[in-house]
Amino acid sequence: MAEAETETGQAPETEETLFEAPPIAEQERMVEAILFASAEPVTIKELAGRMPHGSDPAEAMVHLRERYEGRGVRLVKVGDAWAFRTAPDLGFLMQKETVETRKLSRAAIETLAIISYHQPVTRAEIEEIRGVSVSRGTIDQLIEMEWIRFGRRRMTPGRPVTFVVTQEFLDHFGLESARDLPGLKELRAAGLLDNRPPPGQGAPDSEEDEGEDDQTELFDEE
Amino acid sequence: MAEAETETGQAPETEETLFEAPPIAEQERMVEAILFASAEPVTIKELAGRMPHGSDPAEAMVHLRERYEGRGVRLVKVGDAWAFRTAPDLGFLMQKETVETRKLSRAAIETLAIISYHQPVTRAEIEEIRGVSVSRGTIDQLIEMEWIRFGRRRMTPGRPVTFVVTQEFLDHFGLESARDLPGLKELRAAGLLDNRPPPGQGAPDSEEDEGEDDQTELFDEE
Amino acid sequence: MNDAEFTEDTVTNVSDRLAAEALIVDVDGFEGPLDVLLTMSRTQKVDLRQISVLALAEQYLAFIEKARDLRIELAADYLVMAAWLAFLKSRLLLPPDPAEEGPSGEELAAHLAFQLERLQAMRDHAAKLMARDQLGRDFFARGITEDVTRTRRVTYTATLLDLMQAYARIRTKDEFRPYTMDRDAIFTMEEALSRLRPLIGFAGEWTDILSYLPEGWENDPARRRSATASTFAASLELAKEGRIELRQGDTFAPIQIRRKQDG
Repeated sequence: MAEAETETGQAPETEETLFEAPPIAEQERMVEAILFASAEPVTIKELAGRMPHGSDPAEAMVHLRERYEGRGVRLVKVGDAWAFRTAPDLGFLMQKETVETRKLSRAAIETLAIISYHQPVTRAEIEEIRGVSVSRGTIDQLIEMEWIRFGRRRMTPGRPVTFVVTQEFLDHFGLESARDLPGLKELRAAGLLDNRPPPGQGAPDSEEDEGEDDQTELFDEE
Repeated sequence: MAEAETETGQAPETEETLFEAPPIAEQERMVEAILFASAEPVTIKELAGRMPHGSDPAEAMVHLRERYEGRGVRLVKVGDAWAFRTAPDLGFLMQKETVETRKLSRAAIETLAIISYHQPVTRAEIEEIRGVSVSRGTIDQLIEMEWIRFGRRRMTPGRPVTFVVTQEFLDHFGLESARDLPGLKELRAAGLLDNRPPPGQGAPDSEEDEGEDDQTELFDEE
Repeated sequence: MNDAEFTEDTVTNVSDRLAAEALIVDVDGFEGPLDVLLTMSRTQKVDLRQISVLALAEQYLAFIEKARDLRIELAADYLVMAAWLAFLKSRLLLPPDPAEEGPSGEELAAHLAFQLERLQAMRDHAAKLMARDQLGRDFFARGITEDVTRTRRVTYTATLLDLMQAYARIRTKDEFRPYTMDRDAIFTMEEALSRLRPLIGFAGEWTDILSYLPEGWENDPARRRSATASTFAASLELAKEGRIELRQGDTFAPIQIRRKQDG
């Protein structure tokens, strides 16, 4: 730094007092660097101890604080010490969100399918159709995804809640209404049903119609 | 955010996108906050990944760098990343922060210099230049310090591994890239970075060319 | 000096020399032969490109002699270098033999000078590198870092196809069986044969083969078609065996079979 060179050659004992304090702008730089590099907040006293003799870190701090006003980092007082901190409004930059998209589990997609084709449908009905019990987590997940919601209670003993699909569900799957979901006939035509009619159950055509009737019936029930 | 107010009535075509990138001053604050928060250099790509969609961290960086010119901390480029570092002229204030680094042996320093100037360089080449074999410990130490790493294998018989310097090396020595090594141009001009085989061994011309190509490639790559 | 022998040694010992790292002795802080040569070349106080390799060789050989007198154990590469330098010296002193193959003494000397110059350059630049401002010594990184908290959000998705397939799966679950060719409307020839064989004994009169169709296969068109075909094929088989006779009165007329009269 500049201060040493100008004074060299003076008497050693007077040297200290003859050292002029660095200009305040320079002191500001010093405070800035020390605060930046310190692992902990730094007190004015510590700053004074580290800066050249005669420095006024408190005054430098005032200037520095002004300089950082409105910046991405701010000079904040922590107890009686000072530190740089990220501006609070930028805290969101300090977290990085990674979004991972996973396929719905088979249980969830089946439950969702049943709800969409049979809505409004009670949990007991879902279980009956699936043939296995439906875990609370599966229902919760679908509710959380906002793909299903509670419908009206069924007017049967126990008044069970029903589930229906939401507008978000329709939006996601590009449907105008749940009735637009393809029936079994279309599913088969699209090759999605690779089953055959059970032996002795007549012509395939009639069975398919039956399936559609089933569905219509369910919807009418509402 | 402030962008809405300042931009209203301005250019209608930019208003079309619902989520406009924040104004550049705001982006500058964001870059400042992110870089301040990190001890490690941060790449433009990482910045872009953390900033709002449509941000241009490279441009914000230009402004930010200007802002910190002559300050107690500086914005420095390290490889393809950026970091805040205290101004080197204030190092004398930082005794408290100084970390005692393991003193490198002369062999390690020479090996490091050879790797940085000749990279990518094989162990046999290092030994050829130093005139003594390089002990495993020397290489290991430099790798452990994360100053060197393995580069691509050389496409010569035996496919020997090469060594190159790392971003940490650049960061440690305040280099923007390996091209900024002191005196690199002069060394190359003087032919002192040539891999000249001893006379009577192989075809010197072709081998020399190969060696040079290799190096040029690497430096261009960065 | 035996020139030829030294040439051989030089070539074959390069790799040996490189492998002999553990044997390097520290003589007056010298790490190795090139190192020693470099130090000696400096005493000539001339540009490395103009050093007298001859003088250098003499100095080095004198150094080795002295070390031997002092009973300092020298690493192999010191001695290899000494031998090589002695060879080089002889090459430089004697007039070149035009019949001799290989590089000239001047070429070898030039290469040695290049090596020394390169090593010196690396030393100088190593010093320059280390003299640079260093992180953690002259300039510093952020002391209080804020780690980026990484949150991982998992979203689930499904396609309409997934939905429909799931529904189809449930609706057809009871009917599900591993995929096989649909054969329920197929009456195989083996089945027809085993049906016909026991019956044929009673077929004394010409009988329409359609009367042999199994029960329940007469009405459904697909089943009827299959049963007719297999029964016909089975009757051909039996005719071949000589068990029955076969006749058809006209095109598309009923096909009739009867037991072979003399069978």
